[in-house]
Amino acid sequence: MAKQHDTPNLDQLESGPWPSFVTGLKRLAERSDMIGDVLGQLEYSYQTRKGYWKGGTISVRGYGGGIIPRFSEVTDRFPDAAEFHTLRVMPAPGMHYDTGILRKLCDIWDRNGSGLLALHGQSGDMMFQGARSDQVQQAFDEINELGFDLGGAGPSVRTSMSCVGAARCEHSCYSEAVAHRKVMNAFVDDLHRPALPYKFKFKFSGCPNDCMNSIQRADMAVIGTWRDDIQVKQEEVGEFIKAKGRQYVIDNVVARCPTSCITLKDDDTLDIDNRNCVRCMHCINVMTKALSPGNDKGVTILVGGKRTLKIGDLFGTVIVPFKKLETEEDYDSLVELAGTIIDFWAENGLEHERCGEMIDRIGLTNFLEAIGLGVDPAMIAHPRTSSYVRTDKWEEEAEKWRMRHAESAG
Amino acid sequence: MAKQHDTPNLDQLESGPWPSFVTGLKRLAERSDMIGDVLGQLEYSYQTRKGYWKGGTISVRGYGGGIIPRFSEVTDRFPDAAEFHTLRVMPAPGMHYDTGILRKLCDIWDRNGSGLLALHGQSGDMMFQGARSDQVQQAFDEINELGFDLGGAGPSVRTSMSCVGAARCEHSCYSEAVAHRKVMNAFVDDLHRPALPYKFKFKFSGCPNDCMNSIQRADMAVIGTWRDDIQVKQEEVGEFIKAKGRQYVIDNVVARCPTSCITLKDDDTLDIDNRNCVRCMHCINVMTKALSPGNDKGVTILVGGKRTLKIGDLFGTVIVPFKKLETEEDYDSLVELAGTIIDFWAENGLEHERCGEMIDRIGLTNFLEAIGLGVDPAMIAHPRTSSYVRTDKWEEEAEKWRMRHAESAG
Amino acid sequence: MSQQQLRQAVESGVPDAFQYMHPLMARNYGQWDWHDRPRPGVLHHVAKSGDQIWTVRAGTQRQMDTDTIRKLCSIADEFAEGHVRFTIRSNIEFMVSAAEKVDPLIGKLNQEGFPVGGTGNSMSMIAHTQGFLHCDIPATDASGVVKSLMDELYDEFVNERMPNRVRISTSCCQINCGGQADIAINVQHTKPPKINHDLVANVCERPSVVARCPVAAIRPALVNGKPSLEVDEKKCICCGACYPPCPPMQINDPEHSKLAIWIGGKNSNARSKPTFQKLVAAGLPNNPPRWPEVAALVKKILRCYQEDAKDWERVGEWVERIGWPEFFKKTDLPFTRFHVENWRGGRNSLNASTHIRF
Amino acid sequence: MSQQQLRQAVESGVPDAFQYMHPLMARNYGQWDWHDRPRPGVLHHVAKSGDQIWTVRAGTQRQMDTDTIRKLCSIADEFAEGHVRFTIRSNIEFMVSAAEKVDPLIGKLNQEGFPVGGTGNSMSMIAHTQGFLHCDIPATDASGVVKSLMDELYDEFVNERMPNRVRISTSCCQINCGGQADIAINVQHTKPPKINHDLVANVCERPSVVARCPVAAIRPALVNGKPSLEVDEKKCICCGACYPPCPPMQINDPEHSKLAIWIGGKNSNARSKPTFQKLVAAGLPNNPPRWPEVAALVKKILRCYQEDAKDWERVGEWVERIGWPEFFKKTDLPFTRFHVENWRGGRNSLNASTHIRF
Ligand code: SRM
Ligand code: SRM
Ligand code: SRM
Ligand code: SRM
Ligand code: SF4
Ligand code: SF4
Ligand code: SF4
Ligand code: SF4
Ligand code: SF4
Ligand code: SF4
Ligand code: SF4
Ligand code: SF4
Repeated sequence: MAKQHDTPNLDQLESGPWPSFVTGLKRLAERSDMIGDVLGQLEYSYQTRKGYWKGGTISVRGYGGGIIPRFSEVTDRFPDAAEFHTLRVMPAPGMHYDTGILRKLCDIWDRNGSGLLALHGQSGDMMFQGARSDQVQQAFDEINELGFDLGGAGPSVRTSMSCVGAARCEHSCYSEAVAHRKVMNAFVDDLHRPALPYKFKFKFSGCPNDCMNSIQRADMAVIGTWRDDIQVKQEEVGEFIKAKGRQYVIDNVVARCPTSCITLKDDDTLDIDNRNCVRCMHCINVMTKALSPGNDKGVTILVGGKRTLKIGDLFGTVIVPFKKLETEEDYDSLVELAGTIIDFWAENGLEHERCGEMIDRIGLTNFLEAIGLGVDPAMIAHPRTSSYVRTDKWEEEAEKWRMRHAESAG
Repeated sequence: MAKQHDTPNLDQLESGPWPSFVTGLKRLAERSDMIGDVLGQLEYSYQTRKGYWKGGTISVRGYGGGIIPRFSEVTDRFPDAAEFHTLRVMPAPGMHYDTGILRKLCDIWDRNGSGLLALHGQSGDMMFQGARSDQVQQAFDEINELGFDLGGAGPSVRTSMSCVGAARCEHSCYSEAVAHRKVMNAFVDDLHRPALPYKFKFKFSGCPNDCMNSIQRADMAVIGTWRDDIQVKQEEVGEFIKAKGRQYVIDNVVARCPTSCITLKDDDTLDIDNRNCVRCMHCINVMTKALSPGNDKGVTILVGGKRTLKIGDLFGTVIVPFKKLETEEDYDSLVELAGTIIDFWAENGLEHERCGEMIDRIGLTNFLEAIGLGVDPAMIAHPRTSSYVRTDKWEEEAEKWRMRHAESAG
Repeated sequence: MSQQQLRQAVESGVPDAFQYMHPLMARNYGQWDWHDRPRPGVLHHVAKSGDQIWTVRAGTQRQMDTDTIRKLCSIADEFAEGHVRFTIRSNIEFMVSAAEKVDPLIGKLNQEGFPVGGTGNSMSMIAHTQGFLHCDIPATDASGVVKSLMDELYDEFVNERMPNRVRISTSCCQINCGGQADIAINVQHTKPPKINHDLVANVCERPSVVARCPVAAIRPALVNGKPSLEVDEKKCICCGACYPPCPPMQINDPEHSKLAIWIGGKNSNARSKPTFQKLVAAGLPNNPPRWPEVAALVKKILRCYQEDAKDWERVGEWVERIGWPEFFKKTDLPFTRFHVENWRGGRNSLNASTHIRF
Repeated sequence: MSQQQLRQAVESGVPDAFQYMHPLMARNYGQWDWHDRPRPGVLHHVAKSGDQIWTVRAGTQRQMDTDTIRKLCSIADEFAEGHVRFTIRSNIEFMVSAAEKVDPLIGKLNQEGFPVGGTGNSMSMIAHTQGFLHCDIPATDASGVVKSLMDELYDEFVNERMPNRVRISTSCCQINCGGQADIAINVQHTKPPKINHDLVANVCERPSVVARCPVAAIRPALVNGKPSLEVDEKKCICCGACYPPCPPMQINDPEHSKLAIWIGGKNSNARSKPTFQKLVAAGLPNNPPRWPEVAALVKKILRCYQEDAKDWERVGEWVERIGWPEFFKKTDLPFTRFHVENWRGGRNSLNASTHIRF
């Protein structure tokens, strides 16, 4: 019953120590003709060094996105690969599973698809790869019954990712899992019915190590940080020095601090000039037991990160230097901010223009003004160097700053 | 005889400890009606906060530039300020004078002008300020007889500057005075007869301290440097430590090296990882007696520096990482390079487009190719981050590099 | 269709994480104190409560058949308390509540062919994309490239012997779904798209294709009397951005779609600010099934980094310290005009100083 | 005209420096070994030959009447071996061959009203431009601004008590003949040019004016039937670049041409690479004859720098170390939208990291 093609190129990818996807595909091919022909087409791609899929439009009832449709361009050779769609399904924040739920998902997929499952896509989806058009709805329905929902595709809010964070990481500065879910679930409509200028991605990292690469890959990055002093356990500093030596601490901690604000004193204690600390995490990373983020925790929010198209890669840029994220109101205001940003971009972004590209086009300050945020020196690396600026309203703007400062002081 | 206006504003500038230009002008006004009215006009400017000069065209026989013509717009009030032109005259490199020559220049200027002399302009000219149109030629002739020549104005090669350098400074890495004169005097035609797209400035600094601000103010900056090791007199290091203490050396030398390549050893000697030294000069600046530039001296050449108009301030950018400047041939090839650059720019620059703006427009690599220089990683801070580049000719270009390296190795 | 089939989707969005979390993690949520790494592939976290958890990280092929996933589930049930999680790099993590459980778990994983590693200063799994297997625009494969490289670099996954973590990404077209990375292997097309004029009229919305081109090289045109597109081949930078919205703009080419290597991308804020990766080599052949030229160069760069960088220095930080001229010397890579940025703002990357190493 | 008057210029170019150089300098040309600064305003250089030379640096008003210059010559003849040189900052330097000659020379200079200083970690003379005295486009004066500020900052010229040298520049219009500096005081217009349409037709070459505008805000237009120009006032950034080629584009305004303060320009390569100066304050009134608002702010910034910077830190290096938020806090300056770069490449100056000081 297994559909077999000669796959001399792919066969070579079965050797070697790393787990082989080819072996898995061959196993599936024994029961799935679709995968048999997909393997054949893949081998053909290897030989001709060209791809043979084309897109199309497929979705489930009520939704516009979430499925990546694939139709083969070489059905004459590989008729059973004619349709090979992917369902993008959002896992729980932090990609936690128990084996029960994983097995149930596998069962559904064996019944209603190819049995090929990618864990996970670069945006964080479970990717159920290989459904015919007539399988898609049923597969979705069963997955949905388990409490999972489709992720994003097309010009929509996209699937989000959050780091393991508070679940296991001592660096975590907020509840990534809660923020992730609260924010995303406030935008299910924008997620399922693509109607935005282009994609919009949230990513949540618990601390500036940014294990989710959010600065470069998220339209809105929420990154944990703190405002007060690094917590130092001086006894543990002593222990660390006993184990590793002073020189190790000097070379790997003191000398590596980007603002040179940490020093090792003669009595083997660490001294940190916290006003100068930029919360880079490095010293904490090295001395996990002795040092920890401060107690007054919260998040920094950056917008506009993305990859290459069309004006070149963009980093996110700070728009909220610090925000507490503890109470319901805190979460609500985070959702509100995200909504304001998406709304403004939805109205002002050009077709296929990411939020960061729009900001680049209209200018950060106009964007901030539009979404109702005041400027702050924490948003810049340094003030302008170009004198080409019109400063008619200098006094007015200066007054805004003074007012905001009087408020926050008062 | 003295022409007097009330100058209540200017009078206030006669008090205070700094030498007052007003006092000087008033002194001149006693014998020069022109200066009398210029003072009046200046006071008027102070009162109305507006300037009242306009330009025009004046030159000396055979030349097109070198004079900045000024005609008053308020001759009704200040008729004797009607004409107030400036002769730009190039001093010797390093702005050396003996009192004899200075006095002669003063005498000429008292006879043929206002007696107001600015030493020096920001481009390095002696500025003889205040000649009527009918005085200009005679003043020039007499100055020229003394061996001085007009500097630049208009779209031409401009007056150059070189630091005191080898004449008094131990950091000097080449003969600034000689290079300055050789280069400039190869372009007298381009200096005196404005026919270039815009101005072109050379500046010569003997070392990376760049006392001539050449990186930001010269279309072509010639800056001394060295290729071998910093010269260290360890005895003097010892003396320095004796005088200032170890901590001083650690805080002010070791900790300030931009590449952390200098260390103080336990035996009070300094150790420099010269391959990592970027010739920033700092350690040498601090320890003038113990440290000096290496012996294998030469220059780094940067092009394209300038101020604001029209695309914003530009730094010069390295186009020749290192060049010896010792033999006649070395100087000749420097002049030749300058000529090639000016010729290419003269043909390809737009009207009022500085060389650096042209490079920004056409791209550094096209410029380098046009003037016959190969690319080198020393010309960049880091390689490209944008994938928007067409690399058809990769192998060909790689081959160029390999050939150049085989040559320089062989 | 029956009523039952017309089920309405429950727009449940993202599920709650706590229901699937290992109970020890849920119990100590937000209360972790410190961690260390007892051996490569194993993390040991201690909570303020005194609770401890050991995590064993194993590599997977990401694109898995359900049997492989079930096998992982069985391992989890037998050796690891029935919970797993996945990392951003498609590694699977098993959490156990006692140190003694670690070794048997590792033994089992290895026996079943799952490498344990990817933690700390190792080279973790390569960020994986779709390629020939599923995408509609790839110039090369993803799964095969990843498998080949991970085979070659296996030892760097199971050991922690790099100066700091090494993150590699690949992207199978110039859209670059793979992220910025310490080392990125990206497609670089070298010829303008060949236009299949017969198809343009039918499948492409011309204005939106025109709008996609970053250098405005595309014009609407009439070809053989039919509406089509025209590319100014001198302007075209061969980025392939026109291909996704208009497949008749055939950019992929077995010969001329090359691979390029970029280094020094960094996402974390540790020590230095995040940085974009920089081009170091291009023109590498797209050579399935094992892309030997790419693998050789990646290994060479890694070797230089390993030998020369200081502890905690990421690839980009290392090169910043030694200087780019030295990098090209050490790796013996040619430096060409293509290395010099000519995209917008490019002048910021020129050397506007005399800081030079000789 | 007589034959004699029709003298042909001798295109002698730059004269030879050695003829005017102090003989000790000429003799030891290129052979200097080290130097120190015995006191503010005095440099002591020692040649490899053992020869020594003392340099006394004095401030001048730059725009001097010949009598002042002759006075300086007399001082040089009587106290300083008949040679002088000038620095890039219009200071005069007297060189003497013996230590004993230094004090009398200083005494004489002080007596004649020339301050001795400007060396080492002092604040040297301000880079001087033309202003109302001679230029055709100034919005403010130069000589007066310089004189006022040097009066205020006199003590910083004659003492060496700054962390490192301080270089100040002023520019009397937005063309900025004054260079990049530790502190720069520049004109910043705030209203688009008012066009004197009657004059445009006669005096301006319209295409070249149009071409000068950095934001393409100028269009040729017919006004009252005569060829003139039109400015798109929404686009115009009030840079004044159109004014020099076309004086009817009246940009200068007693009220709306304001002053702005920029800090952190650095030309030297010492330690850090050269940097451009950054805007810190604008909207300051153009207030002759002594510009008190400007002087007060410059002093405030200098005071903060003096108190807080480490030895050898230039103004810009100091701020980089403490961070810009701290700078605005310390100086109590408002931070506004205008501080955020919006010129080309501006995104390079945004904070693309979580590196923040709280
Ligand atoms: C599946 C996935 C790669 C993977 O194997 O993991 C993927 C695959 C595709 N990406 Fe992606 N992108 C995937 C994550 C990313 C990421 C990473 C991320 O999200 O963190 C990026 C970079 C971050 C960003 O958003 O900029 C990314 C940047 C792009 C872009 C360029 C966007 C840009 O503004 O530059 C495109 C092009 C577009 O959208 O027009 C694109 C488009 C595509 C398309 C839809 C190509 C197309 O137009 O048909 C690919 C579908 C492949 C397929 O057949 O399934 N993909 N793509 C990832 C999504 C899986 C998931 O849902 O979990
Ligand atoms: C006199 C002087 C200022 C001073 O008092 O020292 C000066 C004065 C003028 N400069 Fe300048 N510049 C002077 C040095 C500079 C410098 C500094 C330098 O050379 O190192 C610069 C910055 C460096 C540079 O070249 O970019 C400078 C950048 C400009 C510019 C802008 C050039 C640009 O590309 O951005 C202009 C505008 C222009 O040329 O169109 C300009 C134009 C002018 C004009 C000619 C204005 C005009 O269009 O009428 C001024 C004539 C004033 C007058 O009445 O004498 N001046 N100008 C300096 C020349 C004296 C001398 O010959 O020694
Ligand atoms: C599990 C994971 C998060 C998740 O929810 O999936 C994770 C988990 C941890 N990261 Fe991470 N990081 C994870 C991806 C990342 C990424 C993203 C990536 O790999 O693409 C980054 C950014 C990389 C970059 O800059 O491009 C990242 C940058 C860091 C850093 C900063 C390293 C640096 O010096 O630049 C640390 C700090 C450290 O190593 O001590 C860190 C530290 C950690 C710690 C030690 C945090 C903790 O205390 O638990 C965790 C164990 C790390 C280890 O492997 O030894 N994590 N970490 C991700 C594992 C990926 C994998 O399977 O390899
Ligand atoms: C005389 C002069 C050159 C000339 O031919 O005119 C000169 C002379 C010296 N400079 Fe300079 N510099 C002179 C203008 C400059 C400038 C340009 C400027 O002032 O606009 C700079 C660049 C400033 C900038 O970065 O914007 C300059 C940056 C330096 C530096 C680097 C300082 C730093 O740390 O950034 C040094 C090194 C040092 O201070 O030891 C230096 C060092 C020196 C030394 C010590 C060199 C030596 O061994 O003789 C000379 C005495 C300096 C002193 O004043 O203590 N010189 N020096 C200039 C005096 C100007 C004045 O009257 O104030
Ligand atoms: S981003 Fe920070 S909090 Fe989250 S897993 Fe990484 S190190 Fe932990
Ligand atoms: S977190 Fe970073 S900046 Fe702060 S003290 Fe530690 S190493 Fe320094
Ligand atoms: S640039 Fe260098 S050589 Fe020239 S005077 Fe300054 S310190 Fe001396
Ligand atoms: S010259 Fe600069 S880079 Fe070189 S050793 Fe001295 S301080 Fe370091
Ligand atoms: S990088 Fe390109 S080819 Fe690869 S998955 Fe992303 S869009 Fe498809
Ligand atoms: S490949 Fe890129 S540059 Fe060329 S036409 Fe297409 S979109 Fe434009
Ligand atoms: S800055 Fe402007 S006003 Fe002042 S001298 Fe230069 S061109 Fe003239
Ligand atoms: S002031 Fe500047 S921006 Fe405005 S019209 Fe004139 S040149 Fe253009």
